[in-house]
Amino acid sequence: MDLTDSALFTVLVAMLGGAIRVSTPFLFVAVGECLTEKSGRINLGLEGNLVLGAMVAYATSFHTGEPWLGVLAAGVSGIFLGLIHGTLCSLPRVNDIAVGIAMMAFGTGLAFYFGRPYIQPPAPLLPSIPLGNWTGIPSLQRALEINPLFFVGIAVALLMSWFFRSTRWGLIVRTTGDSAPAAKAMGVNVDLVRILATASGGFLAGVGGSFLSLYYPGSWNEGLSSGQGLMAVALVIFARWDPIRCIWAAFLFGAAGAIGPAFQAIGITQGFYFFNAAPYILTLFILASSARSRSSAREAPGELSIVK
Amino acid sequence: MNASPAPLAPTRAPSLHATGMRKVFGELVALDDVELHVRAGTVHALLGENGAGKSTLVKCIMGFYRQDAGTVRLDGEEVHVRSPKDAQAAGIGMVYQHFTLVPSLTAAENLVVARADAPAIIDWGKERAKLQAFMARMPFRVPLDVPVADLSAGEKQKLEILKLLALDQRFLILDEPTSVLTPDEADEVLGLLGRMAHEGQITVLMITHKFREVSAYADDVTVLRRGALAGSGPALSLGVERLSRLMIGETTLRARAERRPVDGDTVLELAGLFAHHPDGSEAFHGINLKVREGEIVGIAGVSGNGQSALVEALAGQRPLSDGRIFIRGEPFEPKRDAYHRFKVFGLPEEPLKNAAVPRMSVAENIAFRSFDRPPISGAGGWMSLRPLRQRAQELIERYRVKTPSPDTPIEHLSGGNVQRAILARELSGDVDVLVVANPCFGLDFASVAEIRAQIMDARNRGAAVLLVSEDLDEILELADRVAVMSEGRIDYVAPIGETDRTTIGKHMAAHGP
Amino acid sequence: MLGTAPPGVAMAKAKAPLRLGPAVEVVVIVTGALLTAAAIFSLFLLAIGHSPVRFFELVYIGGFGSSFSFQNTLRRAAPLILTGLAFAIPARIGLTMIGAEGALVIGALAAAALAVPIVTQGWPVALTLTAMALAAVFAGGLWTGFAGWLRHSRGVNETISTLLLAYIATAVLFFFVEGPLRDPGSANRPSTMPIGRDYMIGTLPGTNVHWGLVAGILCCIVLWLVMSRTTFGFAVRLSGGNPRAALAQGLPVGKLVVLCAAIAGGLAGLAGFFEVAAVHGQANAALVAGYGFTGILVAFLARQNPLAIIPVAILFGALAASGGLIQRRMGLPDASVLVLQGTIFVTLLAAETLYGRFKIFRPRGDER
Amino acid sequence: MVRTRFSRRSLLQTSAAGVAAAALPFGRARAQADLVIGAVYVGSKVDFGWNQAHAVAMDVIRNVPGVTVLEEENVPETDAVAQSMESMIQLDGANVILGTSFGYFDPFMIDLANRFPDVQFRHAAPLWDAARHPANLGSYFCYLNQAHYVNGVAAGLSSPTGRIGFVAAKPIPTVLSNINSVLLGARSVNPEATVQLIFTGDWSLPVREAEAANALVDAGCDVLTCHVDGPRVVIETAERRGVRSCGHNASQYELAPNGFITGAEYKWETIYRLYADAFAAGEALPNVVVGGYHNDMVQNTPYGAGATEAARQAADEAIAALRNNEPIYVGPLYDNRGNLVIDRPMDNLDPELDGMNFLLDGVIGSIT
Repeated sequence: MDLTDSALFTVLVAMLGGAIRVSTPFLFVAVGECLTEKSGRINLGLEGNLVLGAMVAYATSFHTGEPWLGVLAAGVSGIFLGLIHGTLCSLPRVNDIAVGIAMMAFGTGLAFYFGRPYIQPPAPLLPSIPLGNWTGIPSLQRALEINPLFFVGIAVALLMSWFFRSTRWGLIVRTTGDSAPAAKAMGVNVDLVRILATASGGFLAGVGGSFLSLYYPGSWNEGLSSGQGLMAVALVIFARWDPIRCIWAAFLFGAAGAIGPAFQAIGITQGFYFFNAAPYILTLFILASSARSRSSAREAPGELSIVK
Repeated sequence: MNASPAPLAPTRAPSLHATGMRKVFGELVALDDVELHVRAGTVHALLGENGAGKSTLVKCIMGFYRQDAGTVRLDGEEVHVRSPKDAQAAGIGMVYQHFTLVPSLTAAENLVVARADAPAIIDWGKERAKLQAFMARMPFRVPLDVPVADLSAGEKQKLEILKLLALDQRFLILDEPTSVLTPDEADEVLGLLGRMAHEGQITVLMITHKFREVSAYADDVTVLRRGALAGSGPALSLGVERLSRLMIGETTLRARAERRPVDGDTVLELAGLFAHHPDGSEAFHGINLKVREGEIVGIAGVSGNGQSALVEALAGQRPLSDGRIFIRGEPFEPKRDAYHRFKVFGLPEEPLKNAAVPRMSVAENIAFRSFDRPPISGAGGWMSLRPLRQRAQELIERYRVKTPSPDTPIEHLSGGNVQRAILARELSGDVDVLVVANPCFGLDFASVAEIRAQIMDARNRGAAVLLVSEDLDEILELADRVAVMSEGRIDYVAPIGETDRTTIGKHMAAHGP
Repeated sequence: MLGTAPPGVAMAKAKAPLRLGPAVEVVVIVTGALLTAAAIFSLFLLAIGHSPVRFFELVYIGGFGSSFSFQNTLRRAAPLILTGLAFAIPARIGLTMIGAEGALVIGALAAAALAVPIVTQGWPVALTLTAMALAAVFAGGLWTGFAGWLRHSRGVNETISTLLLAYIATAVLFFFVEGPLRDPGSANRPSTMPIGRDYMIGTLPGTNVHWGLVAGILCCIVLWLVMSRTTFGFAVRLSGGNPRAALAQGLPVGKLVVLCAAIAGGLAGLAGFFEVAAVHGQANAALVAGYGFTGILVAFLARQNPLAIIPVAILFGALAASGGLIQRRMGLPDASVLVLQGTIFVTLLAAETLYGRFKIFRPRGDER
Repeated sequence: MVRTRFSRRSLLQTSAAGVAAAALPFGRARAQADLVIGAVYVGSKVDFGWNQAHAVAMDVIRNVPGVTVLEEENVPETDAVAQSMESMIQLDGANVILGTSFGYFDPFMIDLANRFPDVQFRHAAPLWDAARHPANLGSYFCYLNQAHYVNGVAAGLSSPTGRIGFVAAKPIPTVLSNINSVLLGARSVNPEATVQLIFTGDWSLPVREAEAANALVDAGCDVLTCHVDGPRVVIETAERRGVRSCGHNASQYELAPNGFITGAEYKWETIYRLYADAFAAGEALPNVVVGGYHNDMVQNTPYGAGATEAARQAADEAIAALRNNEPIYVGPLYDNRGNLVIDRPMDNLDPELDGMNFLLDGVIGSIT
């Protein structure tokens, strides 16, 4: 089959596979941050949740032999960090951006400290579902070997989109994020809503971390994240606070991240530093060419400090 | 706690009786033994100047504050309202001056989220049908699927009222409801609410400081002054004279400046101005207007018809998409040098939001015009703080700005004093062109009179004044000519002597929905 | 006076001119927060079976305990002062720029790249260093100035754009030092040509601290003066405090935004210059050391005040300086210092809420 | 207390022994009698890679009587390393300093060696040059490419297709030498063998390493090996994808029960022991200690299930040959652009090879 041999095909399959494999942690963090930001808070510290979640998940899986328990534990560790962030930022005059950066140091510090014994030993990892067998093309089969968390992530994003539109709590979160006085007038406890939103966002970011350590790349070490949590927070602005668009943003970022290795694999090797930086360059380019659109300003939650 | 905190909401118009209401903030007695008796099925006006305690009283009733003493009875039964939620449960709802609608939510979403009993999961098909049925019963309606940010101010006001009615609130508190409505809209809304009240469906408590509204719509009136009850009774029995004395007491106001006849040349000319909103829609369209030396031209209109965009364009806060501004025949661009050269000054509405930096000191705020000129600024942009402070001290005294010190952040000052500080900054020198927007919004009676007198002073000293105001009374009082702005256009300009409230009102609503 | 004031005025009565109270307040609150952080971290240490007393003794010894330790602290503080300023200055006009790291890297690369030809031509030292510094400041300024321009003209959020630019800057650096600008002699550590010992900036006489510290402190003082005593600083504070009011005053807010962004980049670029001219002598991957990101925290803890950045950076320097000693003497991993840092930052930031809460710090008559 | 010490010694005082003796429990007398080795690592001591290999070797000599081991991890190749090393000398009385990261050497260790002539400095890369560098500085290095050559031999005979995939961090000589050695090893048993190369761009980017490993398998490689800080991701990805793998740095035998062939491992222990022995004997530490198979400084991991019988035999023979100093690079050799790069047999420790900047014909990839 000629098609499968072509270089373009190889790159496209790699990008598809990359989008699926690499996007999941971005997706979880971005959707979690989307929830937090919709409530009017920004938590720049989700990198800490991601790293701590990765470590806790791996350690839990190592000790219990049950990777899904690890995923849960990662989420709980994320709630822990989220609660600290949410509670502190409810105090008057405490800046959420700064606390986020401090929490990043705190979370990664805890993860590195307690994670030392788990760098070497193997732990049971999450299974994947082979969905590409029908294609008969090995590379496609490989790309379509998908971890359930990927679908969970998409489901969470869809669910959150529905949650924002069609549930009372969703509307309350949006109200809190858009106009705290309006929320207060309704008798909503604004701080409580934000604390819960930050804790839930922290949960999702922790789960995103578990994907890194328990599936892809599937081990724990201190360099595991390389800033993915921070980048995912930025992607929420890129996705203009819409969970569905978070899916596309995460896909785009994952796919762009696969360009570097894929190009080298087909023999295009010069300038690999710039291929490797493709996700950042591409995101900046899209932002610069689209930010002044009609919708971007309005979609920002009115209470968000970073866009005021 | 013998009274139930949240009795079931009454199904018919309730009466409300607050007695012995007292509230103290630190050293300030905001409410002192105030009594308010609102009869069931009536429209009751709560009158008083700013700072008289109206909003404190209402906030106690609504559960934002706990009164230090006093009881509130609804239909004769004591209620303990600890939060707005309790108030809602008791059937008391309020329309605030600053809207409490959520801008990014649609009207339908706003109506649903406001309900305490909103279902956890919202079946939009069912909810929309219910809302449409409800709308059909209501005297006015608003589009349901548009984000509130896109609604006009009048629509927002209506939506606020609809929200309360949808919640089955039978006791409605309206805070200055007509400030954003055309006279016709005001008539429509208040008329309909009055009818519903008289049918026994609702009871309305309306906060206002406009006598016209009291006599036109209210059955009863209660007047507060300096936190105490000044008087109350049926509206018909209290004339404007009496009300005014009750409201402002025996304070003598500064006399109005003499009005010199207008005979100067054209100073400010707006020639074919166009501008757009960030979303691409048109903000105003082909504005042509001339203002002569020593003349006040008032621009009347309901909020949201392009006036604030026009003020923004003149203040350099919004780019023009077409047209030119001329001052004494020379093209003018809203840049710092041009402001200085042409002696253009401005008094925007809500000065703390538009003309001051809250965290900077009073002295610094007063120096906004002069900080980059001698004597404050020297070589290389080095600022001498001594002349800055001296000048501030001088102006603080001259304009009677009450501040603990020139170094106090301006955000700690009251609204009237912020406005006075801004007046001091903008009006203390030679003024050729003055752009004023809703200068008295939210200020107390004495400040209002003083600020209007200052504007008049500037006019009499030869300034060309463009006054944009949503308060028609203000324009009728100050302007030499009036222009009406509606849907971004000015189609009607007339000397003040040749027009009247009705004609202006008609033009305000000319393109209205 | 109070009695005659109308009610509205009485409520607004606020701070009197006396400023002694607030100064004491800062000291008390910061000290309290540091003690609280120490207490929280002590619990952590006890939980993992280590002595808190020993730990903090070592922090003292490693950070301040001797002339060497203090110099160690100062050296580590030096780059943080400049990157802290690089966050604080644009913050005054309302920008949240988290990408000083990128400007530092680009500035350093520019300085090193420029140095290669002019050093080989034998320019005088002073001239070479000046040219390098200018190149670094200019390149760094352009780099984040671009983010400011994107914000001003395209409405691109500067937080995300500076973060993206930081990653891109790293790619640019790697590309140049491993490609076109690579010194063939820099075998396993691809670098630009070393500028040579003669061209490197020395240390302060009699100490081991390079001149970058002095430059940083000077920048703090100068920028503090600029922000508080010049028309430019006044315009920036006006624009940052209320952009609408600034526009109504005819100030070129957009230009000021771009300029502040560029100044931030220039400061970070200057930090990059010192990394090249005083530390590495060349540009290579080691420039990506996280100074830019640490600077954000420095600026926040200093409440964006240029002068306060100096002691805060020194505190950071001391923690970093003592980290090694703690590893060696207590056998604690490096991560424990990270946990301590996180605890301190979080506690100090949370303590912001205490300002204005205690009557004792308020001037007489202010009984809010 | 602090003040008096500062005023007496002042910031000018930087003499090593003086401060150490004044400040600390490590007495001077003891420091002279004993060997106090300070080792500085660029990453975590438990990174399952380069740093761990050093730390494990340090643990072996830690128990030698009279030897004290000081360690510091996560020390970046910036001014921080100079500070950490000086702190070990000043505060803890270290008399031998080992710098284990390439970028520590120039300028940091050179400067320190000049400032502290009584302290011995040794650096883990073949960079020291008697003519240019201080006499108390030196180099040590294990030529791991020899073990990678053995990897290549075993891979060449274990791979059905002869296509070997290599995930590399950066195009620097040490890495290039490992890549070329794998190729030469494979070609020695299969003249058609190729090595396909992907650079990730940095030492630790686990996600991109996994992407690169997958891309190589997708491109048809059936043996993967790597040179990144932590090889675990590549080896595990290979195992999951059902292809074979060769390790790097440390033993990854257990990570790939089905596909593991063999791996290249350092034996730093040999060198550190040698230092300890020399010190105990009162001899001067040698300035340069380098080696490979012939002097027991590298080894290959025991064969795993992925190694065929033929591969094991050939690899054993290759090891025997290397112990005999038989050369790996035997000219004429051409790079993958067709240039003649080696025209004669080169000694395995020939310094010329230390500056390698080419990829041999048969490697699919580019260094820029």
